[in-house]
Amino acid sequence: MKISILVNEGPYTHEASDSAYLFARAALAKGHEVSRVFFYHDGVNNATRLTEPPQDDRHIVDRWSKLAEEHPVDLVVCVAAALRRGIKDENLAPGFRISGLGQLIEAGIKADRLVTFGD
Amino acid sequence: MKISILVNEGPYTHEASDSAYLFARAALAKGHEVSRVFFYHDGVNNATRLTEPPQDDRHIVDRWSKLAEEHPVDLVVCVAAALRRGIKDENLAPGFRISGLGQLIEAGIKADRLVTFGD
Amino acid sequence: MGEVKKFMYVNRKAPFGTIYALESLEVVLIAAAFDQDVSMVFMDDGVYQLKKGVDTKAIEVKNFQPTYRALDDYDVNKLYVEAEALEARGLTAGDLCVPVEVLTRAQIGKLMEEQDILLSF
Amino acid sequence: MGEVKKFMYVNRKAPFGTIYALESLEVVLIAAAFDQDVSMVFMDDGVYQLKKGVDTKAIEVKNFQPTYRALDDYDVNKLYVEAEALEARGLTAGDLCVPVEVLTRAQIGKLMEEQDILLSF
Amino acid sequence: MLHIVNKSPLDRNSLEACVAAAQAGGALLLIEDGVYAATRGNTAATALKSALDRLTVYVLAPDLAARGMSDALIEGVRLVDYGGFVDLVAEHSTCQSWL
Amino acid sequence: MLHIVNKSPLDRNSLEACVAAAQAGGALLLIEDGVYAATRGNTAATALKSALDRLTVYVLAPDLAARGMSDALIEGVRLVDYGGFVDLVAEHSTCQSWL
Repeated sequence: MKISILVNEGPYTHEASDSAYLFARAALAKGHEVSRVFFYHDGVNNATRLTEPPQDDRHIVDRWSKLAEEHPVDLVVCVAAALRRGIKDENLAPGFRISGLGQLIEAGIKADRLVTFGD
Repeated sequence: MKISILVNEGPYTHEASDSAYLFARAALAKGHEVSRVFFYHDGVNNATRLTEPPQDDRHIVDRWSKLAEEHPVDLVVCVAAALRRGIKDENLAPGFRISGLGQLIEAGIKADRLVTFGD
Repeated sequence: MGEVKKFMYVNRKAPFGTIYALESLEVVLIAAAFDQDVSMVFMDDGVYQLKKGVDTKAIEVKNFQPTYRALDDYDVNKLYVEAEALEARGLTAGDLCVPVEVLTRAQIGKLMEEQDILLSF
Repeated sequence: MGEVKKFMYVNRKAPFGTIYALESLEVVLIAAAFDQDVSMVFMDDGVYQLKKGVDTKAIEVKNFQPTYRALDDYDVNKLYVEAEALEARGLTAGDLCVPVEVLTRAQIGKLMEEQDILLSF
Repeated sequence: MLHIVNKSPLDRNSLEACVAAAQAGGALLLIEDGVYAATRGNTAATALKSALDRLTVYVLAPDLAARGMSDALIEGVRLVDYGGFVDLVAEHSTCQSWL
Repeated sequence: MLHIVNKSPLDRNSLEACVAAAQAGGALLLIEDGVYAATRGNTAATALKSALDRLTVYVLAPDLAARGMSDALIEGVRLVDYGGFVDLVAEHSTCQSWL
């Protein structure tokens, strides 16, 4: 089954980002296709390559990048939400791309399921 | 009177940042000293120089920078919260500085009032 | 192409306190270009998004309420508002800036079952 | 130097769902170095921060509960918990990971009046 | 002391928590989405009215106007602008934001 | 359909809103701070029990364990892990997150 995911909150601040990641991993493990993860609202903050969490904590941004490296998961950051929050190509982490809201609607149209994680 | 302010939420996402700014302006207009604004939690996202809001909207980050230019207001971003969220010297807006949580406690000790804006 | 899905946008948050109302509206405007079946639901504090008489000058924030009135131009005209939410807030449909259909929570719950995609903000 | 103020940290949010509990604790640890009069209050969902038996392995998040047990080493030992909050959540002081003083809301409200600085998370 | 509430009373519990703890004679300032608590017909306005016996209640006018609610303010509540907010902070020795 | 609630029932209104709208026969999954609603002694657990007559209620075990609440789960509620969460999404044609 083709599943897309919408992430509305930033890393660390809200569990939404963790839940979305663990859900994506579990879906892939079950043999589903996670075609796209769309980052909106503060969710765009998941895409900054400048994040440096404490050594003993998970690295949320790297985790997403690794997911996109290992699987054909399209990590899309909403351009309008990103500009408002200071996420641009110059601080974008590997595996993410910046694009328009149309990519969210398209994900909704093409996927069998769309699951939202937010606040 | 010496007033310090704590901002716990990011720009645009939550009104806390707007409220804190308008409060700071009003306090200065009344002749009070706004000695320090401390940015914690997602509040550190107020300090990114990469923010680019739509033309017809307020520019929250520039507004803070301008406040610090016009008045001796110390804009301090918590280093631990900032590292977690990808705010570093390389994307720090003018007028802000990155420092430790001790600066918040010190603000509490030295100021006559500490007002918190958050979620 | 040609496939039409039913998209419902569920708004449960007050405007201005957080950005969800504004950014949700931006999604709906984009969605309108995709020729899908679009509807918007306003429940709980979400009904405040439509309260007319907004004046944001003193908080120096953009007033995006006119955009709700422009939705019809984008062929987004299925706007549902929760009856119980209006009542608990002392509001009626006449207090809102656009014409809406007032439904009970249970009716909204039923409509949700008919959707292909639910997006909540 | 020499001036001692009464700092109270008010925690009203559940742990793990958001970062406030963890980052609030980081403030308290730093504050301890300043030789001020420090107390922590746990109200409403904040009482969940102290619920013992935490196991975060399956959500891959750091368990910061041991830090509450270390607070005493930092001379932070005035921990107040709201009685009504415990009761509404089916909890007792025995369910918590550290010794606390249980107070009513009204008693906590009175204590607040005695503070110089209130920080809420 | 000054209590500040910024959440809608029908979405969050912060107003209720504040009123339960606040000592008689204190001040309560409603800002941001908190202003809805002082609007006519809101089911929380009844609770607020009983709080008015013990507390002086203020509403931040800029936030009320932004929400199109200026006409709906309940009686007994005082309007302040940001300057008035600053004065309230100055007049009370401490303030607690009910986040 | 599948309803997902991630907020504590004593802090926010999302569980209440969800249960009022959810049609009989649907599924409800409690995640993140939403898991507290299914713990013994929580005043919201009573409301949840009445919802159990109309809905199948699931709790995300990893979130329950993280909060030290595994022993407090009320009866009639089913535990799932993230794999079970994925299965619930796959089994229901739509899902609504009550943010």
